[in-house]
Amino acid sequence: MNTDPDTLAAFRQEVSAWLEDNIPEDPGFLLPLTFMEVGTDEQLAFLVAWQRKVYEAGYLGMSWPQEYGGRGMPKVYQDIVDEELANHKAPIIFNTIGLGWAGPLILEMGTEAEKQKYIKGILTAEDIWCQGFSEPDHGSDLGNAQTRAVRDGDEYVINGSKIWTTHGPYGKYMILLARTNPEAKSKYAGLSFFLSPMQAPGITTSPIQKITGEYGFAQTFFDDARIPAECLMGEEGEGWKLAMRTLEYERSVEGGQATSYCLTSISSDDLIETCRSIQRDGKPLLEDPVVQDQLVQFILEEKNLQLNNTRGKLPDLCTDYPLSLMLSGKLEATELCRRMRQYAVSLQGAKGGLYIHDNDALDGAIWQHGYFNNFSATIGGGTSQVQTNIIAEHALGLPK
Amino acid sequence: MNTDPDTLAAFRQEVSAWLEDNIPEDPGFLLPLTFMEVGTDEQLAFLVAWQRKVYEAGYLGMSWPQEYGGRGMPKVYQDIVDEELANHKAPIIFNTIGLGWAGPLILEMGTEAEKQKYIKGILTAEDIWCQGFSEPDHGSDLGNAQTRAVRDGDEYVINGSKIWTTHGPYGKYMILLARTNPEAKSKYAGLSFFLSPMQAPGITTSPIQKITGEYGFAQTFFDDARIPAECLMGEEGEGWKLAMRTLEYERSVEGGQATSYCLTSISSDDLIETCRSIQRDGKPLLEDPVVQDQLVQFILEEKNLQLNNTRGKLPDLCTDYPLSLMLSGKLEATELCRRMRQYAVSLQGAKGGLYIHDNDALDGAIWQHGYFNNFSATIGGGTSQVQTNIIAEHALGLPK
Amino acid sequence: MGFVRYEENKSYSMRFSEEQKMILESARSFCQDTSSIEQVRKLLESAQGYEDNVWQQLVELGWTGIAIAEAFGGSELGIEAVVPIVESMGRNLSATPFISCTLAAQLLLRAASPEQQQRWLPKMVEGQIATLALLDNEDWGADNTTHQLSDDLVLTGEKWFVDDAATAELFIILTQYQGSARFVLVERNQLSEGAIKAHALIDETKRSAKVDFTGVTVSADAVLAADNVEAILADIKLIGALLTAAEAVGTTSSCLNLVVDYLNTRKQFGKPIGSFQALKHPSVDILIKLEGARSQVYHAATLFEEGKGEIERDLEIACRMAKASANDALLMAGDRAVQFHGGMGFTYECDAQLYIRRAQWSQQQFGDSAHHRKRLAPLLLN
Amino acid sequence: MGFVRYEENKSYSMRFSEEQKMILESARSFCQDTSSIEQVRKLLESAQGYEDNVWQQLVELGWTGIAIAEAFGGSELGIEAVVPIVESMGRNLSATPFISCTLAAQLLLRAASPEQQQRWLPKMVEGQIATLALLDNEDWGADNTTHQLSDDLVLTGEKWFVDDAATAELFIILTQYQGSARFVLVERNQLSEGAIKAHALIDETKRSAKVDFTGVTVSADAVLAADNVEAILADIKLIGALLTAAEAVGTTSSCLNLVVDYLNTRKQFGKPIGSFQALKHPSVDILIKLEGARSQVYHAATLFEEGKGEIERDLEIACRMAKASANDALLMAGDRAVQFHGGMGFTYECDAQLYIRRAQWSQQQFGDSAHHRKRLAPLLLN
Repeated sequence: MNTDPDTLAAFRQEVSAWLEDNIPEDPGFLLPLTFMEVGTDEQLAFLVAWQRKVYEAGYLGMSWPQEYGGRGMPKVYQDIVDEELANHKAPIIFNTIGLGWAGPLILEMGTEAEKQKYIKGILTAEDIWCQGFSEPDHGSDLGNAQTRAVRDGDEYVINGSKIWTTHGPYGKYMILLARTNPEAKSKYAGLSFFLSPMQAPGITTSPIQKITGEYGFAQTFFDDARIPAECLMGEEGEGWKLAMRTLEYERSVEGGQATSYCLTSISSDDLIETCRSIQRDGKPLLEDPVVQDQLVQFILEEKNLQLNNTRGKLPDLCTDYPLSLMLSGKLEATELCRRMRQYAVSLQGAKGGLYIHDNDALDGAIWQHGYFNNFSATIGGGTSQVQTNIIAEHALGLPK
Repeated sequence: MNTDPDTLAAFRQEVSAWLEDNIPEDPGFLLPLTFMEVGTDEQLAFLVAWQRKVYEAGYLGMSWPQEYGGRGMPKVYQDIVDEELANHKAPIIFNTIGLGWAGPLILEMGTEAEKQKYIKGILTAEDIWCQGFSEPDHGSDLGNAQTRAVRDGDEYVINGSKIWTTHGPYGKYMILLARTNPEAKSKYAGLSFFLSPMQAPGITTSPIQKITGEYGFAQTFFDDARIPAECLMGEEGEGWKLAMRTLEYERSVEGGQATSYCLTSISSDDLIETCRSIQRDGKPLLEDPVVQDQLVQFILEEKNLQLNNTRGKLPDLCTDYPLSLMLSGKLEATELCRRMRQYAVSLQGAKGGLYIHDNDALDGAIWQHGYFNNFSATIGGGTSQVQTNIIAEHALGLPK
Repeated sequence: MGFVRYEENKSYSMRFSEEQKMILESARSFCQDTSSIEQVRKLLESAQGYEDNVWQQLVELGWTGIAIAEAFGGSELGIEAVVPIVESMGRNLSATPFISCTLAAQLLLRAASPEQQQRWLPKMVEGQIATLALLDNEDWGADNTTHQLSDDLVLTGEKWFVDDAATAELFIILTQYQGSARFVLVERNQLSEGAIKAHALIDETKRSAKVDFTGVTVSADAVLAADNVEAILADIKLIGALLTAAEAVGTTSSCLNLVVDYLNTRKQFGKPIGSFQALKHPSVDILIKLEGARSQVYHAATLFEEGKGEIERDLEIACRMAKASANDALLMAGDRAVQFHGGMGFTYECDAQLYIRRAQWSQQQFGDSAHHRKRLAPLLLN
Repeated sequence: MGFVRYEENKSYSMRFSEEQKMILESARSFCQDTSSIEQVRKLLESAQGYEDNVWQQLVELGWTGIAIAEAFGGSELGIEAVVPIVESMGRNLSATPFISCTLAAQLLLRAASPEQQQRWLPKMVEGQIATLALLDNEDWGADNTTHQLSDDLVLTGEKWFVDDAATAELFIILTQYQGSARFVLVERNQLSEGAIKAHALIDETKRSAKVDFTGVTVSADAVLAADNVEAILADIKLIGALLTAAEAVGTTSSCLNLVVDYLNTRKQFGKPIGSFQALKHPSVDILIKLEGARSQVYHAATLFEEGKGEIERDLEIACRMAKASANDALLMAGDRAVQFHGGMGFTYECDAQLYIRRAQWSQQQFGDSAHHRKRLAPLLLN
């Protein structure tokens, strides 16, 4: 497939035109900024329809093989789509656990049967996926997962509980990490990986109310739940390996994701606009030199991140600490976001005290809401404090 | 002695007038801002003369007993003198180890003979004192001191080494912590406390060049050094107790110090003046709103400290964390100083690159010099990191 | 080596009388009894945000009259006596219209004629709820109002952030009358149907509303006597800043306790997480900010007592520093409380959410930190 | 849960050619060989601050001509080829007049007539040392100069912070001539006795001087041809900022290595101190600042290549961001290096002092961080 600049430019034009015609109108309720924020049925219905529309237009899973529902095109096409989705501030493509984690894993490590069974439903949003890694008592310590899976004839019997199950109540399948052998020589070797149905008997979910007041996560309970034995992916004992591979898709931009567009970014551009619209001492806040100084610093840090991303692809410029850019991206991005959002709330004058259901709230209280939601990013997937340890130990070589 | 407000006000007047007449002129060489910075003979001679002059005027050791050379007056008189010394930015009273640590300890815990022998010389600056607590390999861990003192007839034989000996090369006496019993049941119980001469055979000092390029500290070596047995203060094994009591004088403003005026403070007032005198973009830097914002923040933090000091005397307002104000004062003050000084260097435009021997340096490069010297305060007496642990564990009750 | 001494030649007065101590102890136990965390959560969804019987008890303790002259039935103490009460309320996230009523009373004491005072203050001592309606929009830095009182005494315009409007009987409105700023009184029964629209606040323990006064006709004696409205307004904003700061100091303290308890309880990697310096040292930072803010608050309270209500330069500095310090302390405490609770911290069920929400609300009452630093600059740097 | 993606629709170009890679490798090994820490310390008290034979080797490597046109004997590469050299020098605290000479050459390339270029640039390629004399005082923000060239071509005034003046043969001076700014050339032998007074710099590896040009008469062809002096000056200051940033990035990196080595070696309380998060986490902060600054520097270098020397808005932004980032990285690294070495860190003997001193010097070359943020504001916010 052609990837010369002119062809790509024409393709970008085409996508942009399609988006202008097809991005849905404001539905009148709060749209999730990230896939983790889907908390109501109306949000879900809206996002399912939107994902399907994008898929049917040919703009999703573009680099996935045609025989399973993809388009078999070079990845650069999907990158262009993702960039244009961002440029147009399109609604998110929400089925992220499927598109970004389960899908790439199945395509890379799965059997032919698994590919046939699962891939297309991920793309069409017919099958919503959720993730079952974390457990209530072992937040930062995945290897210690205690949910048990015991083989019983053609089934596994599952007992235990998983937490932070995004899309739990809507999920058709779960990528599930469970312990098949408590006596294994290492705790890691006792883990297995399942592509588990969510509708099996004995599986229930209980929604978790978030700090924002909304829903979007669940706790999943397994109470003698029985799932078919063929749900085991790979062999027993390979769970840790498969889970780690999955997390690599999460951490890297360069995985096999069907799309990497899973959030509507709020960036320093929006912060600038916010400062233009707020009055303080009778003038737009953007004219305040102290505010300007802080905004410039945020823009600079944001640009650092973007440039680090580019530099990470030039190994000759990464010889000092070869792992540092790869390991520090999540920490920097999520912490910068947190600081920017907290700052944006502080700028709003009395309106900073308003919240999402107030019509007078600035931009629908996007900053307040975004600040709170952002904790899922500085806590989930390894807290910022744990991330910093990892960077210290693996990039700098400091002792544990 | 009268302490009614009118009497005290009149006394303050008198002191102020005396200082105006008697503060020496700028000697043309850099004067130490703290007692730890005395590094040349000319500085020493200047400061000895100044201390003696203050003593002879009756303004030093005012609350110490008359029979040993003090004035036997209420402490408030010394407080007034100290405040006026600060107001007049007088040269420091430099013999701090004697005036602030050894003196109060001897007056509180010493024998009559020790009081007779040592107190007056401390006040007159005839006897310069130094401190021998820290050792090269146990910076933050005093209890682990390894310098040995072995009783041999009427003498103790000392072997080992002490570091960060302020005034080491000029010292007549040292307060020395040494191990008399390596087999004691706890490491603390094996320590003893000596009022040791510095001129004994086998004691040598080697000056340490500081980060500033100057001298002021020494390493002290004991090589079969012999000191009279009566130099032992208290009993063998009481060293830890006496050392801890000494450190309390250091940490508290309320000790029995002959003066608490031991440094010329550089405060936010000076920082404001500096900003007034620097040009940036053709205008005084003090007019820059971003600079103003930062200066206000520094002034606020400085005031926090001062107010904390006042509040620390009102136990009804310290019920939440009774130890926190006492434990956190050093950390806050020294870290605020560091940040203020570093900031002041950054403000100077190209002049920030000049150093103390350059006639064009701003205020004799007091900020550059002060910034570097300030590390002795954030490192010495327990690094800021160790101080923070102490506060966390003792004021907040967090685990070790 | 190692100690640094700050010059102590300036006056940094702080006192705490036996009377204040008794008030503080009484307020702490009252708030503990009436505002447990379960009670706070129960009130989150209620319309008025507090319970009438708690307010009644508070009235009986004499606190609604504590800073009102004896002539009107009060105890004739000053703001220095209000501070320990508000701090205690903050500590327990106790929600009552106490701050609104205190500010309204302080305004009447400064701006109303003796007759106007005699008409309203005794009722307020007895617990009638009054509140201020100052803002036209989000800009508490603006020095004018678009609200109008016509020559024939009809009001036009809405006010934002009218705290406790849902139960207020008396509204004191900042308006423009014949070309200059004035305060005017409106009673609840003068409002038209639907005039009060509750704000959806980020802090669910607090209540505030947008109130439309358009069309209300007032009588001449509803216009407050004072014509030095800007000066009085400036005073009231400083008192408001101080009381919010005092409240925030109390809140920060209980937020820090929540964090410390969790760090001592929760284990990861086989240790209580409080043993990790990455959590321990920021907790100390919160403590240090809290202690500084608390000192500023009680220093300002002391200056109120010394000045007998007059607000001079030193007191203005103290109020602004108190508010800036308290904002920063509570913002950090709320933010870290969520983060340090890990996954739990992200849930509504975890109490950390109450604190981070309060922090966002609190910083915006009577000015955020940047605002106060900006106002402090000319006071400190010239 | 957990990943955040930034929009990537804008161009953030960065390239690193085989040629640049070779230059970087060559520069790194040259600086390692010629500027060990022992060598650096040996030079601290020397008058000229570098060794002639090292400079000679550097000339032989062709670096003095690397960004000079082939017509004058150079390699006709751009600033993008200078950056890896300067970064390597920073890494080893290598002190030579390389930056001074590079900036002087860039100025001549922009401001001198072909004849003037032909006269000077070939000599500079061969290693003759030239330097700039721009500042009248500490204020690099000022947009005018008090230095004067009279109608009869006599200079009046001194210049501050003339780097490497001790060995410079050629000085390029910013002056006022007939009411507008001009650059004028002065040769060393024109200076009067004692005209050069060395500054006592905080960074003892660097050399700079106050130079008094008063009374020097110049010939007409010593006045540089260009009359768009402000524009050229702005360009040169941006190049200066970028080169100082590149140098600071190298220095930060070796400072961080010093810290990491110590944290891995030094034990307290029975553990390597690097296992304490209170030291470990700030080390990561330094790393993150360093990585950001490094990206900014190589992005700016790439834009130089793309623009073929033209400095447009994007490149101005890149240079300023590079300098602001590099300042902050090195300042933090130097400060923490001293602190984390504990008592040792307070000694002159510990290498941390070299870095904290360099940090103070470096931030003030061509603008501190606050200065660049102030200049960035109108570029980014309008």
